[in-house]
Amino acid sequence: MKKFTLFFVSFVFLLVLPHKGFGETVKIGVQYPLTGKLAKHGQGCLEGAQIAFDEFNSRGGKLKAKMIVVDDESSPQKGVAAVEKLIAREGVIGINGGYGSHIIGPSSETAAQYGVAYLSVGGVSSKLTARGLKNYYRVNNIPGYAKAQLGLIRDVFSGEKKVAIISNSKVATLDIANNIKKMLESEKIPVVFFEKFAAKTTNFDPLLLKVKESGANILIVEGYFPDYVATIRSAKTLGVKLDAYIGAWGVGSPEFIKELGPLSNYIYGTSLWEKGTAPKEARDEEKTFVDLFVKKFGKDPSYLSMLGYIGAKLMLEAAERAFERGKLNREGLLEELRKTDRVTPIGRVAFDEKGDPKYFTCLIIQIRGNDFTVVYPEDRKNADAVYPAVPWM
Amino acid sequence: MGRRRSEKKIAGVVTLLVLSSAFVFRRDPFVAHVLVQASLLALISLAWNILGGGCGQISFGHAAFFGTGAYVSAILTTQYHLNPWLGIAGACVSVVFLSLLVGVPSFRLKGAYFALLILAYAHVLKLVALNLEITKGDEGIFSIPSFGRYSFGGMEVNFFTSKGANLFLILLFLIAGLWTGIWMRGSQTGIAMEAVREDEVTAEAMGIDTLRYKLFALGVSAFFTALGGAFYVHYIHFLTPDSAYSGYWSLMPIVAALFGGIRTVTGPVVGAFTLVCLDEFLIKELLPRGDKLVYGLLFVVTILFFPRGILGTWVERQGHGRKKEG
Amino acid sequence: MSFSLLANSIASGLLMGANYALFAVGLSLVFGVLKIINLAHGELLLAGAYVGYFAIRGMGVPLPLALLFSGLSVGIVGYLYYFVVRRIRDDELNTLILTYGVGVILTNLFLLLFTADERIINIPWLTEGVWLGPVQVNRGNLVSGLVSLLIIGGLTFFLARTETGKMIRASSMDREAAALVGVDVERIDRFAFVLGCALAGFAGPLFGIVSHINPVGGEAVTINAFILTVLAGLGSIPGLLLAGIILGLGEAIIVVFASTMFQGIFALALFVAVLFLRPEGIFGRRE
Amino acid sequence: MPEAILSLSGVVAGYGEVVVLRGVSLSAEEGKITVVLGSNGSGKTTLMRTVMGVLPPIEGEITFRGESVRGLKTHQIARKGIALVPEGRRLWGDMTVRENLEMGYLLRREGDSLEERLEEVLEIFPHLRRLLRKTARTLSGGEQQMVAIGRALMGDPDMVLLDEPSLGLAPMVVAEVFRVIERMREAGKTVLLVEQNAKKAIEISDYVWVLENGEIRFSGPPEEAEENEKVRRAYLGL
Repeated sequence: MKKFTLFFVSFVFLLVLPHKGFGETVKIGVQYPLTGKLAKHGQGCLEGAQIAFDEFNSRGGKLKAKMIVVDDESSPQKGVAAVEKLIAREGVIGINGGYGSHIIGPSSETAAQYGVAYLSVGGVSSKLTARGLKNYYRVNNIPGYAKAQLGLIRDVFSGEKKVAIISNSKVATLDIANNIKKMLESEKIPVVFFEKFAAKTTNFDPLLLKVKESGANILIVEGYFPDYVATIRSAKTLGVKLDAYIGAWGVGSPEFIKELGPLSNYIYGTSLWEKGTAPKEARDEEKTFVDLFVKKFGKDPSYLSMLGYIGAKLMLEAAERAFERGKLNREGLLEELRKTDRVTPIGRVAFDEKGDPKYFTCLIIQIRGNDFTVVYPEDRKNADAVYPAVPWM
Repeated sequence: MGRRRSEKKIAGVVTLLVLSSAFVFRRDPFVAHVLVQASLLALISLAWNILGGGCGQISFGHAAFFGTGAYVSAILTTQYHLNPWLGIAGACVSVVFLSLLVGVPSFRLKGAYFALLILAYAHVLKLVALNLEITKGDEGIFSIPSFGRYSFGGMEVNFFTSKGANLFLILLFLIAGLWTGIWMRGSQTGIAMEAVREDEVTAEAMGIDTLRYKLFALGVSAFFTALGGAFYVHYIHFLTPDSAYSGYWSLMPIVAALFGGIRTVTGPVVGAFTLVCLDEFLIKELLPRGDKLVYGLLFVVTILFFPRGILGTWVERQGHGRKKEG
Repeated sequence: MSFSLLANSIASGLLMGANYALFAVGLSLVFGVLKIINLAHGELLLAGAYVGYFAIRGMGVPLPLALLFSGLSVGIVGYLYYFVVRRIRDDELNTLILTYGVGVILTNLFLLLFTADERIINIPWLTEGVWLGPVQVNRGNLVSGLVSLLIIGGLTFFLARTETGKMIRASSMDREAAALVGVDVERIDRFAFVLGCALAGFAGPLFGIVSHINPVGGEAVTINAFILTVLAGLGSIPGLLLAGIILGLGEAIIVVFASTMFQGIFALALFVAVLFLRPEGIFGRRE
Repeated sequence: MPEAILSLSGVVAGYGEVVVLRGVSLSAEEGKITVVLGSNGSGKTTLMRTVMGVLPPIEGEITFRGESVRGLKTHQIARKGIALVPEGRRLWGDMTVRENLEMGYLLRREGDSLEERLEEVLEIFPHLRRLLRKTARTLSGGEQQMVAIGRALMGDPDMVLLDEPSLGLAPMVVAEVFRVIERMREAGKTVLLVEQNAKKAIEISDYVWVLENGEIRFSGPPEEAEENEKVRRAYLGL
């Protein structure tokens, strides 16, 4: 009998425990691929999100936030499981995350059935926002990347321009490639070579030889880290004469310089953010983030971490506003998230009616020694582009 | 014959167990979704085992049938606006047809070579899906319709929002597969298949048309795998070549079948439910980051110590126990 | 299309082919002798690559030493791994699951230990181009290709001429007959298995030089190694080199005349065609 | 009765749950040809495999030169000086004849060099001299059988077990095989021969055992065997 009493008392105690204290705690779900193919991206974003939660909880407000992390294993069905778990089990009122449009698709749809806000940073397919979901938001999309690349070629480069574009056949990169091709052609800049290559291509020599034959002096590679590594190596081996090498995402991560060393010098890439590129209004916020990040992880944050941070932070700010209005629930959070409009370290963020970011543009960075310099757009740049220059010439 | 009867008993118990768990958890969407995942894996594992355990033909590429089933139904419903039920039927018919088409030449190969040939098909089909217009390439197909909404009397069943409704549907498929498997094993066909599995040359010498039985097993196996694939798209609503032809659909069914025991019809079902539930409810809870590591360890240990699978080992022990008593 | 485009493509295709063979040799040896498809082969190669990465980039160890070090450490892992595999080696399917499980464990161990970051072993002088007559090739690929020739040549010699090599061949063709002439077949199995693992580890740093390292990259290596093993014919080590070259060359030429999009189809079509027409492999002997 | 070099007592062996040998006791004397007769499925091959440790006995004892070999691995038993010429030859098809023979030399314990052993075997099978560089799989059945026996002799074993060496061979070749077996005896080797070709086997034998359904049904000197009603009917077709 004693045992039973003891058991009963501890059971009741456990039930009561979470409700102690005065402030209120909001539960926010964070879903990223922490294992599987997209683990690298998921882990990067998650680190940023952790900083956002740490910062939020240490600011001394009445509202505390609890981050509940679920790994979707880079799989769509596990993504649905993650969302179900977060909402039905953990009772979160907003979900942050997802990487990869094919995982975000089903995940955000599941969240929509509960009316739970889903804010993603790694889903760029145009079809995601074409679904008419009321709960789906994202901070970045495809046209922003192509616009920045166009701006670099049109406004920064001088002299004769003949552009070759090669692109990974993955939908996101191919989407940018098609966008930039159209934009260049409408600006009367000739695209002399355009070809997509299969993901996991190992030997880029023949493709680079074709680029060489095309006579292009500017090469755009829309791809991922392994694609850049292999194409830069091939270009160097074959002595492809270029005035500029422009990559898309992935160039702007610290590991790019760390791994490639001098071979990364003068490479251009798109980036959402680099250390020190935040618009004036968000400089302080950027500094706080970087300091906290370095303190916690002992390394510089990448753009992925910044994305994860912004995503989580916008969600938490919306939660705080909802809390102040006394409407800290799913609808309240969704309403407040919709009203988001502020300048963040990656630029001004506000959403249109479909959930797309209204003001999103990319930066163009150029690697110089061991640093990223921002060379475009004009108002956020911190150095002039070195042109013509490629690492192997 | 005793083994067959006990197999029926086990299958009955398993049927009751999964059905009752579905009733208990139908209103908890997370558990329901996990059970859907388990049932889906169980269905494909069971289908794989009809060919693998029943007929001795190991396939490493059941994703070929899963993914194609998924694509056929997705295309029929999004581009030709067919009803999902017709989409599923179309998927099953075309995949069975496909399986027989590739089966005739492939069965000339034996053992690991046959297994890998099927794997190669899965890869080829994935590349085809990546490069075709109709499959929308790498972008994949979005907004695939669910099974819809129905009212029976006062009861409303909405497949779009209710995980429970989908759970009952996939369980229906699973139970159909399970009892087809049981029926096959007990029939003349099953005995002929077993002969093919044990010794093909002898079976041929006995006048068994081995190719016919292998094709039959392949057809049935492909049918239920396609059924699973088609169900998947109307449940998840999105399809990309990566998810359709993912190695998960080739590999996990084998793991689940081995885990449960390939010499039994019910083994794969038990294996799939155990693996998925362990992963989602226990390992992930305890180790949110290192869960896959534990998972790997788990099936290494299982294979080492229960090489006949959980259910297989259990059935064997039962048999021994009885022998000793008698 | 110019002469230099074609000639250069052929040269790089040849080198790539030799590299493919190097990355497959461990799997082929183990498959040939023990009839075990080691699905953790790619992960073992990656383990070697990580060892090489930290040795070269972290401690400044020279490349040849790093290769030996990687080979040795993965060999030790292979030795332990063998005692697990041995328990169930008679059941083909169970060994597949077991080796796959070991692969899963290694992948996730890499993820935990080394994070998901992409890495390359960047040795500056190996990134230069080198003129070979009229064509220009990458020095890293060239070095790796030469090592591949060396390894495959050495292994072929070892199997053909030495007593242990002959025991390995005898045991792989007919275990029982080998035991009957006094070959300790279990020792031979262990030796071949550990050697296969060590070769994977040895190739790892070179993989890190010509390709890139990430925790989940092992599966692709295994699949490629497997395709090559089948093309070459079960356990045929010299055949591996030729199969690799056919694949590398074919892929390069396809890019010249069409696009990389058809590379995957080419490899698989070759694989399927060989399975149908010559299931014993291009260079295997018909039983 | 002189000391038996090999003796089995109450050996039970089989595959999994199928018992093939049901308590076999037999022995072979040093320097003699001992023949085991038996029809298909009587357990002859199983007997050989059990002696060589390929198949561990479930029960019973096997001794060689008075030492128990039970529980030893096949290669350990072989290294004690027993060579088996297995049923179906089991040559290494991708190896040359020379390599096949060289592998047999692994069993040598002391004495002659490889070349000396090879010379001796080629002297017994002069026909093989021309074939040394050929791949084993390209040989005819008879040639393969010679290589198989030659391989067994390369290690200079004390005892040779032959499992149906005449199976599927032309009469001319069969005669040669039996001549070689007699030569082995002349060289002082002990031979245990398992045969279906009973007539020939009995002719050259020193002692005969009959194995049926995994049990010894008859044992005795060859003259007795020839007169035994059952042996005559079952194996000599008389």
